[in-house]
Amino acid sequence: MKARIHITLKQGVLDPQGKAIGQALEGLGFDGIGDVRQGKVIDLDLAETDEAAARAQLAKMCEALLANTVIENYSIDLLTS
Amino acid sequence: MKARIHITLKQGVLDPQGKAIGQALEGLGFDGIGDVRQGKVIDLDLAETDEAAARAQLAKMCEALLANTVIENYSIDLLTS
Amino acid sequence: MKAGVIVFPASNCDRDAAVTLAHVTGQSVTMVWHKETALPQLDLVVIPGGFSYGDYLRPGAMAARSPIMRAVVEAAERGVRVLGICNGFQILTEIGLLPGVLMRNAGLTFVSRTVGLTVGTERSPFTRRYARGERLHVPIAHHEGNYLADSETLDRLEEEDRIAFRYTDNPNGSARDIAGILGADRNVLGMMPHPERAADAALGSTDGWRLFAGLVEELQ
Amino acid sequence: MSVDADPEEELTIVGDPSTEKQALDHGLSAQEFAEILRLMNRAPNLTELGVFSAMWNEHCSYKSSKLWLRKLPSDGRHVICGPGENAGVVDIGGGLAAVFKMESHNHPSYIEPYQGAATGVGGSLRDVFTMGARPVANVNALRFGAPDHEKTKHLVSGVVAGIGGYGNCVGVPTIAGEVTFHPRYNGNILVNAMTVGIAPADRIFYSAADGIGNPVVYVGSKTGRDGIHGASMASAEFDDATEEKRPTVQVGDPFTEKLLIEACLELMDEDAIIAIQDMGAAGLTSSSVEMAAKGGVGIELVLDRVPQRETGMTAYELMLSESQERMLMILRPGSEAQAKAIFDKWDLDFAVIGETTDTNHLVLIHEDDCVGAIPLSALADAAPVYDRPYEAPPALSPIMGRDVSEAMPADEALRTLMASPSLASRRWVWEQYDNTVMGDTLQIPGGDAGVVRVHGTRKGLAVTSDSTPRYCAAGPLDGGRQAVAEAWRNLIAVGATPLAITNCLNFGNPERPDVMGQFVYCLEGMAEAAHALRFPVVSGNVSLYNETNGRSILPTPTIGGLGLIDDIDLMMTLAFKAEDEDILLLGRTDGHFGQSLYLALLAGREDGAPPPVDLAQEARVGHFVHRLIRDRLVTAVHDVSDGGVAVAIGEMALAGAVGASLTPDLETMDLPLAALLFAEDQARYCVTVPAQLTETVLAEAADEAVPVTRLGKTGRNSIDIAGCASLSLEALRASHEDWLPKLMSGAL
Ligand SMILES: Nc1ncnc2c1ncn2[C@@H]1O[C@H](COP(=O)(O)OP(=O)(O)O)[C@@H](O)[C@H]1O
Ligand SMILES: [Mg+2]
Repeated sequence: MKARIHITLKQGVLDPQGKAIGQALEGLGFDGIGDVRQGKVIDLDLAETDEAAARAQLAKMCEALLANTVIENYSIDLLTS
Repeated sequence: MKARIHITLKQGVLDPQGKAIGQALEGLGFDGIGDVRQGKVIDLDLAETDEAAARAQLAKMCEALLANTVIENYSIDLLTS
Repeated sequence: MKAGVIVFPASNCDRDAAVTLAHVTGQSVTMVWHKETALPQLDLVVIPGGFSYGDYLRPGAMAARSPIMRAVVEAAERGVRVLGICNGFQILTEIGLLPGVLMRNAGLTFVSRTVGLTVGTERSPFTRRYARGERLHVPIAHHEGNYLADSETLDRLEEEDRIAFRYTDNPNGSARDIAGILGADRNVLGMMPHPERAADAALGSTDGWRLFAGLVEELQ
Repeated sequence: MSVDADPEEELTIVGDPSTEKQALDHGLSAQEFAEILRLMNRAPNLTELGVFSAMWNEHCSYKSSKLWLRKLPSDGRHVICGPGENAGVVDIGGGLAAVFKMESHNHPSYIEPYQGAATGVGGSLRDVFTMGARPVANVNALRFGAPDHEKTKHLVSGVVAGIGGYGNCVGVPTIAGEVTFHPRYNGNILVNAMTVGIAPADRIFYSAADGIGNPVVYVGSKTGRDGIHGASMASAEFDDATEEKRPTVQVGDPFTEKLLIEACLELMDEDAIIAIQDMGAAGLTSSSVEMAAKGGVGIELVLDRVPQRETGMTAYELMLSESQERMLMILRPGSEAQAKAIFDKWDLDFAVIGETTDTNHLVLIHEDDCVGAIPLSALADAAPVYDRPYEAPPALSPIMGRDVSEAMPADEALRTLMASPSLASRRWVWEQYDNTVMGDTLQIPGGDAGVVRVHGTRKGLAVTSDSTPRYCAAGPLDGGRQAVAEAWRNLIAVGATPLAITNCLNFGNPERPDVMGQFVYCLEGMAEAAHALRFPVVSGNVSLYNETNGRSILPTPTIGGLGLIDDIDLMMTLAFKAEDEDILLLGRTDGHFGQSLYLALLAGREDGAPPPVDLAQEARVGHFVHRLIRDRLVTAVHDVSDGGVAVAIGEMALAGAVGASLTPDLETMDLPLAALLFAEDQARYCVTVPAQLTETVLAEAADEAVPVTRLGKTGRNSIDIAGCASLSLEALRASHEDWLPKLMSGAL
């Protein structure tokens, strides 16, 4: 099974990269840009075929390693192909 | 309008960060993990309200700054709320 | 020789480059602010090391799009010598003056150490004072120095004798041990090692000095 | 204090009075709340209570430590500014001053190692450039739990990446530090970051406001809801529930910091700034209160004018936010436009948010209401000071050479020690730090002290950080002395004149008499050593409540030492330089094994009294070594510390890629071989001397009553010990270098 995990900074947590990207885009002449936030996306292949089990396993991975939930949120999408 | 852009390494481009994540997960005892790839996700607020125009603007941003198309692909999602 | 150093927000080797250039040329060095749109009359433009724009998004990505870089590209096309060191090399690849990209180091960590280099070619204004195959010791300090290009590009660089420096003990995973490459017209050099940190006997190595001295000589 | 303009009488202060319960929730005690009621003559509203809690918090008020900090000597010939400002300042001649400071960022680094450590570096940098100095060197002292503890690897990699990520980006070389592993840090790591800067000696900027009606200016990043309880968190004990509470940790923005450094230094070249202060713990509260209180003026802030990153922020949040990369300044009236132009150029926020007043009050305006008015004397001078009860630490007996049986052959012991978590090479750490940016680094990590040239001169600044926590735990008095003495010794060893120290006092819960005893005795030891060695303490920081589930860390007073090398040609290094030179041990060896690494690693014993520190002897031997370096009589110098003489020789040999043959005359010394090689007696140095100069050195040592032991000669590719054991440098180097990379790659 293929999975996609998004790890994004929690609301209210400063995102220096997002801020710099927003400014750079404005500098390049793009108009009407509001808030910009940058996060990570992680694509994985899993041997697990059961959806619920896969979801549980991915959540564990996020808690244990992929995200620091003090400042980050994570979300899990399963791409059943 | 809110948009989400994914920037991922092109297939065939080595992704040592993804690989390290995979190894770390295995080290933590997670089984059955195949390929792991890491990319960026950028969330933006746009003033533009027309979908096609927004899409065109975002593609321009990706080409102009957000992605290095020598090694990276980008994809654009519009989140109409 | 009249040399200039471009200053981006969070460039941090701009002063180091200027100090070395002032020593070697015996002339004052012009610091050029990134918001400028034109360059003064210069024989050498240095794009210094550092973390322009914090290395946010990708190292060099935002600096490559700043106003002054258009002028730098034009100058390079006119034959002015352009030297990109570390972040400067990243900027030169981002803007397309040099082929390829600099990826995250293979070991994933920042690497700061003095490395061994071999001189790949003496055929350039930057390397004319070195002998091909000569060994040098020069510091590196970077997180994204892992040079990557497709194999045709790498072959072409080799065929055209454009690999200026190679690592003797590859510290970052760079393809074919590449530490620095020349542009097609040989007047643009991008390199990850810092020759300006190896141009003062008190600091350990003077192997970088001849890079600058060669440029001065060539113009005399 | 003037009472003629009491704003409380003219203004209506909005907001409900706060309750004792709210005060307790803010970490104040019931007595402290009662005292606030008395000082205010009314109950503070919530914003005012927040301001009090921040100012009276351990972190800002030093309420448990103040009494004892006064014991540390802070005067000296070179001292321009001692404790009490953002950083200490010492004269380094030639019209220049060195400005330096150490900061702790322990709790945040445990919760979010990358950002916690990164923002720690940011904080220590700001303390230094606030005073007008360009930062030129960073140092970091790190204490982690046991290497095999489940969290250790994650914490090490995050902290080191964070320190590098911040310091490398701002372009300040990291040139020294230390890393300790010990199970007592399992649940509470320590991250202490030090910065050294250089400023014109006659142009130091201070934080005391001056004048009435002068603009109060905010510059840097915008304010968000970052770490609103940060200052309270830094002083609250951890428990397992903390991990669930998930307090916000701030994210550092080194890019903005770099711009802020450049913009502030540019403005400092103009005559525009009256006073300046970074916004550290308790942000706008502590910066505005401290500036006003020090200057004896009032201050009024219009909080709506504070640049804000988020919408709907309350006065309480604006006052207590700990967003990073912000500064507060009092400008000369009329210089606002000039100042703003500089901050605009660097794309930084600039806002006039208030002015100095003659009310002697902190007055806060938000949305046209007065949301706070507190007499400044109540916030600063009236903050509580506690004389906490303490217990004298138990006296342990020394363990001497004859009490210790040889655990294994000397060569094997040396190899084991140098491959151990305590002594293995830290290269994996320091290679993640840019050591050579700024083009003035003369000694990168790996020697006794880092050295940078003072830009454009022939002078050098040497820096080191030292503490031996296991000594401090076993004997706080000698431990305190030893930490200062080792820092002093490390500076001597590179040819520097030790000038002054900064420090981070990391201890457990001061409300426990045994912990308070450790604190009091360590400080006493530090004070004695600082006096005896003329090594005044000019800045520092206290971090208490470092404990988890009631178990405190090892007492860890980290000493950051600064020294001056007058002529960089006289800088010394520890590497063996040539073959066939004589190796001498300077200083007396009695064979003290208490708390030694030899006992801990090879005999599994962490016991006994730490080695005593004889400060007169320390000074005598150190001054002698200093003279030998000046007279060019020695070619390599290394102080003897953890692991003893054998380890010192091993490090010198590896650094120079030249071996040694040790042939000491043990009979005359009346010492077992292991005691000479591995005991941790203090006040000792190993030096090498070209054979033709040895008689001169021996004669001079005799004149100065400095004990000398001839250890042997340099040469070959191995360390040969007393003709019986031999260890190749190649094998030693592999063991020494491999341990940390293996730990971190999971190969152990
Ligand atoms: N975190 C660190 N950052 C930079 N350098 C470090 C760090 N930890 C250790 N080092 C360097 O490793 C060497 C050995 O450290 P240590 O054993 O503590 O030295 P010493 O015994 O002389 O105090 C020193 O040069 C020190 O500066
Ligand atoms: Mg030492």
